[in-house]
Amino acid sequence: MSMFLVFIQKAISQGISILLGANGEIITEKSGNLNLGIPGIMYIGGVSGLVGAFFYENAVSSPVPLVGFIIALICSLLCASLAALLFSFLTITLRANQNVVGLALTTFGIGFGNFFGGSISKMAGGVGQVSVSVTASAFQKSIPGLSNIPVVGTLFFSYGFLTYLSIVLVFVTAFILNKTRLGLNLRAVGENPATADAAGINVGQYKYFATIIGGAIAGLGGLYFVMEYLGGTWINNGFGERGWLAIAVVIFALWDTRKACLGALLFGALSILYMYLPGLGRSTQELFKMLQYIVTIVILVVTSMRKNREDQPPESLGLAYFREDR
Amino acid sequence: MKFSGMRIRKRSKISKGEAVIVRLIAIVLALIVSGFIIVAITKLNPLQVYAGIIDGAIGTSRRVWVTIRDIIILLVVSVGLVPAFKMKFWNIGAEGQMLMGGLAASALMIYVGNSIPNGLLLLLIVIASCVAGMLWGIIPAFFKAKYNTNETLFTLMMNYVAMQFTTFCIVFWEKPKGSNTVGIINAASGAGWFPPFLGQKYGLNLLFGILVTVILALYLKHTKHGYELSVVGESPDTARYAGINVKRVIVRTVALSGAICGFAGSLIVSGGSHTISTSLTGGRGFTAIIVAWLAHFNSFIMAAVSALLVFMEKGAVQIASQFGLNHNVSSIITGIILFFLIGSEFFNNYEVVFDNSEAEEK
Amino acid sequence: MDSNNVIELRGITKRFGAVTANEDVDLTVKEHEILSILGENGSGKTTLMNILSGIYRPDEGEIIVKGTPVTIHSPKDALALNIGMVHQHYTLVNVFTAAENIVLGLEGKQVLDMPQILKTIRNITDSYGFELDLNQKIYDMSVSQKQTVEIVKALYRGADVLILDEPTAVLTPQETQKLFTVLRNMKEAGKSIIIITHKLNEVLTISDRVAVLRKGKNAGTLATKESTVQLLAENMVGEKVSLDIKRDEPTNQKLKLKVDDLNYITPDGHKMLDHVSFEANSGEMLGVAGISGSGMKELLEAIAGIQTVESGVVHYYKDDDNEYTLTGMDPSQIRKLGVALSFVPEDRLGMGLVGSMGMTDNVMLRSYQKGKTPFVDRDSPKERSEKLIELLEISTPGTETPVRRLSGGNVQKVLVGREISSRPEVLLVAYPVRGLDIHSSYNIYNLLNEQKKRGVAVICVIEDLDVLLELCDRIIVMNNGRITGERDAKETTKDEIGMLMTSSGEMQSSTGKGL
Amino acid sequence: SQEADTQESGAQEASVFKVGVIYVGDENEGYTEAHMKGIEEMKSVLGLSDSQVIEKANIPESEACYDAAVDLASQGCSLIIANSFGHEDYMLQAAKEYPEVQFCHATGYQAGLSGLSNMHNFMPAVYQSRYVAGVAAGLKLNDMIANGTITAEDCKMGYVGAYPYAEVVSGYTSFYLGVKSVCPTATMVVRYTNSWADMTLEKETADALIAEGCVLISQHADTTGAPTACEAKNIPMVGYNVDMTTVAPNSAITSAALNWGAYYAYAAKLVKDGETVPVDWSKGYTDDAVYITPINTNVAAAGTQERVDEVIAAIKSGDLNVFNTSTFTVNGEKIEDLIAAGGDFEKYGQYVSDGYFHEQEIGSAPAFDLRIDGITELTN
Ligand SMILES: Nc1ncnc2c1ncn2[C@@H]1O[C@H](COP(=O)(O)OP(=O)(O)OP(=O)(O)O)[C@@H](O)[C@H]1O
Ligand SMILES: Nc1ncnc2c1ncn2[C@@H]1O[C@H](COP(=O)(O)OP(=O)(O)OP(=O)(O)O)[C@@H](O)[C@H]1O
Ligand SMILES: [Mg+2]
Ligand SMILES: [Mg+2]
Repeated sequence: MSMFLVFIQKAISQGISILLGANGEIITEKSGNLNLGIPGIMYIGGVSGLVGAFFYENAVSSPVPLVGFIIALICSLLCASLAALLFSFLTITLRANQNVVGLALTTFGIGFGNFFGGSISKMAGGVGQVSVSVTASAFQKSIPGLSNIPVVGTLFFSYGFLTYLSIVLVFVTAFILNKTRLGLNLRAVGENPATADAAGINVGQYKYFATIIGGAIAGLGGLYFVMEYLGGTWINNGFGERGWLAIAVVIFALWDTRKACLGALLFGALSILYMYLPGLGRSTQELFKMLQYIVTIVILVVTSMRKNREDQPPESLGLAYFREDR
Repeated sequence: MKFSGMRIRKRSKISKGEAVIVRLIAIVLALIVSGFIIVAITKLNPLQVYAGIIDGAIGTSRRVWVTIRDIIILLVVSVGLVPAFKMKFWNIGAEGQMLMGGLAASALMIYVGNSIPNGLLLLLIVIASCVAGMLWGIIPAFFKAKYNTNETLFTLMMNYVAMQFTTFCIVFWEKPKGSNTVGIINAASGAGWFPPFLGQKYGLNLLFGILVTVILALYLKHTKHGYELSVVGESPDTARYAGINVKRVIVRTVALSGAICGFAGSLIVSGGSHTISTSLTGGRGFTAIIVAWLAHFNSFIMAAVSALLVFMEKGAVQIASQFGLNHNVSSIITGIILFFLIGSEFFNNYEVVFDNSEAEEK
Repeated sequence: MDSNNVIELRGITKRFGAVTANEDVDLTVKEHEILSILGENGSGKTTLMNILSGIYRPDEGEIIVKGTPVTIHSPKDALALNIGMVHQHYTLVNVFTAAENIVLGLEGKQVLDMPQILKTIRNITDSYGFELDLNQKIYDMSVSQKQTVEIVKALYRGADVLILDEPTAVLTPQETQKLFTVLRNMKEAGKSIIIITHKLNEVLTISDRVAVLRKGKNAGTLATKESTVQLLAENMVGEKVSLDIKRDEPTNQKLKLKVDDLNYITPDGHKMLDHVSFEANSGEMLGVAGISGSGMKELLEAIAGIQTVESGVVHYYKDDDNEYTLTGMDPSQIRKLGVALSFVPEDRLGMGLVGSMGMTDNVMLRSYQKGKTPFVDRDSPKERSEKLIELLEISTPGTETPVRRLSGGNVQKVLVGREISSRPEVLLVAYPVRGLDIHSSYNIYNLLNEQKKRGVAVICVIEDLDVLLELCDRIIVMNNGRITGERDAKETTKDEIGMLMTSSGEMQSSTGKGL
Repeated sequence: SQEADTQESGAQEASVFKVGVIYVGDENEGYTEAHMKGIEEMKSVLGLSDSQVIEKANIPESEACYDAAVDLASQGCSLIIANSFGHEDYMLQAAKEYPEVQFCHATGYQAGLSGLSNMHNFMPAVYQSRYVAGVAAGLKLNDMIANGTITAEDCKMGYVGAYPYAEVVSGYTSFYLGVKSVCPTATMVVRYTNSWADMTLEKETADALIAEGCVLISQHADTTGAPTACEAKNIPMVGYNVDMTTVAPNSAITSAALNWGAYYAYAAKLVKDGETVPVDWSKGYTDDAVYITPINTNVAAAGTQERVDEVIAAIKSGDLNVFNTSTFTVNGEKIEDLIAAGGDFEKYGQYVSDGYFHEQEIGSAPAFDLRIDGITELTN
């Protein structure tokens, strides 16, 4: 039982980065922007929070967790937003191909993360030493009292702030997208920008707005990984494929943040399942690690076979909009 | 308010010369910006840094050939992506297709390497790596053709499946057991290695690279297949109307795309590393996507962009070593150059006009 | 200045690169009026209206709304000035409901109060007599329902000036009548309406004044009362035009095509072809009438080998009297049989042509497989394109210019030209003049008639019943996937055909089958 | 600068002694970082200037290593070092091509077999410091038993290993023997990550081990993943390569570490003076080639430092052999008996004499890959 509890807990902590990334990408894609730079942005979001906290903790003699927390949060949001702004500028204003910009941004973002993560390591005196433990402790702080309840506490209340924020964001995003004018307009921009434009919606502004907000949220996924998951250290390429999995979850979830929640949990669970299954050899383990990818593929095929009209991506996803184009 | 009179409009035409100039300006700007960044980080003289880059990429004849070898691989993968992209099939599975190709080459080298003549072995390697890459392309293509399954994600996932499959195989091939390293395959006999060509170790790589590029350009421009796949890419309905078997064309084209990427895998294994590991691709499958799109699928521009990117990468590795920089500087510089190149496309398609007549009101 | 001028355009000029779409155009719109705008394809009608609705910005000129000079930067600005436009290509979000589309982009309480919104919309639909299910998704709607949504959308935004760009191009006659009723109601309510159309009789029926554009310039404004079809056409083109369709008697008729009991049900269960049988003869123009969505499209596509059917057979009789069965074959297999069957589909750029390719590549679309080598031959298609340009007076910068860039009329000429140039024995044509100006339309009619004279069996679907009666020799009528009647075009009337188009009864044959 | 000049010429200038280094990773990864420190030590011992050492980081185990090696050789390096196991084949390739250049490869085993006089292997006898770290861990376990936190029976440790081959097996066995020397009831389970440096995997693996009931964790993989997991769960742990106390101030006891500088300074001096470099080199405490990081008194049991010092002294003096055959059994039998019985175990005959397994003495690479009783591999 306790083994199973740990498994679920670990699956959740594997899933949160993916969920935040997926949430950000859903918001972005709803505006018609396919941001393949999300994996890079997540690196940027993670490393910048780390750098911010690092300089803070090194500058003062007795750092306050809450202050480090706020600084990390702001740095992460800011830098991820800037990266998304770059994407927006190139794709919206300069109308560059979104796939190309996205892939370039991912290359850049991973390099950026590793570069600054590495440099900070060096400044901190070597590997494993970039420990912003004070700030990280604020990120890892679970709900006092509640987390001590057996089973329920472990399962639901043993996580840090960003975990809960990611869940809140899921529902806030769903509400805004489906129940408000803002959401309606945004979805219209992604479906048919010419229509939105004709309806008096400032298409460019919405695209910028959604892409930047989306980037910022995805950046938090990186921050989660660095702070809550790793406890305030950096390792090159440590974030791995999570950014791509986040994009996979978007399609898996059919652009619905609530389904993304399940998707992220599933991906998180599948990524570590093999460790919790007894008796797997080294080679079979490698096959087991394929599971999350195979499952994605199967789900992809099954949804495409169903061909539901409502399950489609935003109609103008990936296309630049220029009013005078026809 | 000052900008209320500024707007963007589509350019009617741009000459080839102007387009080249726009791109050159972009590259120069990119170099200046990355120069600033490097100087900010290292306080070094930027000219010295650029000299280091040039030295690293083409400083000795050996470096030139290593650079060429890597350009060819990037070029072949980019070329391989073109048929799929022209058909609007978003193949981001080149990584996996290359890996499968490399895996097939390695398997042949390991299992039959020393029991058949090298010429035959090389032929088998080329065929098998193409087939392996092809298979990796056909799977998503089949579902795309049959159910219109999203190929972007499918091919991406296939990359990871290929990666796990490679790790799986390595468990059986590693030397010594448990070390996860296969080491140089057939180090003694050199079976399955590309022999020197015209006295050059990588001569054959160059020849294959040029051949693939030229043949593919001809295929796309002048064959019925090439025509069919562009019709399918533009409008599947029109293709059906013309009597083109859309499904067949999708599968066939992606098979070709995968085969070339698979072939690139054998270029790496037989023509370079003579080993297999999951880091074989080095992200080239993704970089190639950028190369292909930036070049608008034009072979010459693809070669030029590949050359630029590999050149910068080799150069950056050199300056990292020379000046004790963090080696990730190379990704940052590459990123900056790409951003400028991508951004410069805008000025090839649009122009900014200022109409001051309207500046007064509103 | 006239005090009841709602809108005045003065000296509007708009250029796209080298093209001048509007040049020094003046236009006034009054309260309580319906103004038609008329002009050949590419004469700048849409562009002018796009300027008024904020899609484009003029390069020169002045816009005066209710006496005040204004600058319209965006559709939002236009709406603020109570100008609304229904574009030719609808601007609706397919996955939204009607109501969602209608409130799109408006200010108001951030959280949508749907019940309240629905109530407000119903007020509008009720007062002008629209029929609309507000909770229906756009993708489930017919063209006319979508148009209704567009109009309600403009009204909901408080449009006093409503611009409609070719609103009737895709409507059935009945739907057009309904639309006109609503427009008249609106005019009564004090609104101004600008309507762009190529159908001159509609201009005469609905409008108060007609403004004519010619090659981007004003060619004068007429009061409708004082104009005739002939006068309008001449004004538009700038020279005398003949508006007669020459119909020759069919000669040397032979059975070419026999359609036998075709059945087809769509994946979502609609019977699109329901026991369809008929025959077509060489040297004869067979018209197919029907409300859009009655199965004509599917019928032609089934014959052409694009649509697979559940059951039924299509027989084809070659000149040598050999019989072939076309069912179950795709277009290239049909071609390989040596069957000369050409098809001009409804959706020109979506199915008939590749918009991004030039004429050469489009001309070879149906013939590129010729030859044994794996290589394509582009030389002869290029020659053929050049010939077509000359023969059909296609206006294009060159054979390599993407056909998407051409005007609708020229696009259609490319398509029809290609199909005719393969010297067909059977020619299937769907909505050949949709969206074309009158000049281009007559060009197309003449092309079809020439084919008939050549001995081709022409089968054409045309929505304009006047044209259908004038052009065809024999007419079959479809409704709900069935053939509801077959008439001799010279003997039947518009009313009779119209009745058959909506009748549900069994085939009411008056003349008997075939010849 | 002059350095750029000489590099551009690409020619070898005999007067300038140059060392080239090929790293598999960079300073962000503990293993390579330890090597970088060793190179710094070499520089300061020999008084080499920055321009005399050319370092290439992040060189994968592929032809890139060969490219790097020949590039270094053509830049005039007379000693070329590579630090990753998988680099070996490529070093051999380059060594054949440049017989006048000395190639030294860490952790490899092929120098002796290759017959090349300019190819060398080296590896500090890290099993010694692992044993010592094991003693510290064992004392911690005893402490926990005494406190009642755990019982002597469920004294199960977890070990996060990279790959199941001799280097790792030798490492965890020596650690375990160290633990057992003070806490005889201890058992250990090993899980492999199949990766040298994957922080997430190491963390998840440690977590899985903790979930299985392991009360102390150690590692032979290169990141701080395991200590991070242990810190969160408050589980004592023994690290590898670097001091883990910044990451796990309340969990890390100590880390077993290697001092590569000992070899680098030694080998560079030999090459510089034109003397022969030994084919294999493996030294431990005697040459200060291995050590444990400072004992973290927050976590370690009282008296650990003293005990550890005694053990180190015993190792140095040769009184204590880590792989003393009387301290372990394989399948319930003594290794000497198994060897005598022949079969699969016969090959170990060359290593076993005088009552202990002569680890890293015949070749410099670890050779001990026996799976001894008391340790369970959860993956193989
Ligand atoms: N977006 C555009 N880009 C470039 N040129 C354009 C654009 N829109 C229109 N034009 C040019 O402006 C001219 C007028 O086009 P417009 O669409 O206004 O004609 P129209 O009168 O509406 O024609 P039709 O009757 O076919 O609808 C065209 O000849 C074309 O060359
Ligand atoms: N994107 C474009 N760029 C340049 N010119 C264009 C573009 N789109 C259209 N045109 C020009 O616009 C003119 C009119 O085109 P338009 O599409 O309005 O014709 P149309 O008759 O309205 O077509 P349809 O019948 O399909 O509505 C053409 O002469 C063409 O040159
Ligand atoms: Mg128009
Ligand atoms: Mg039109």
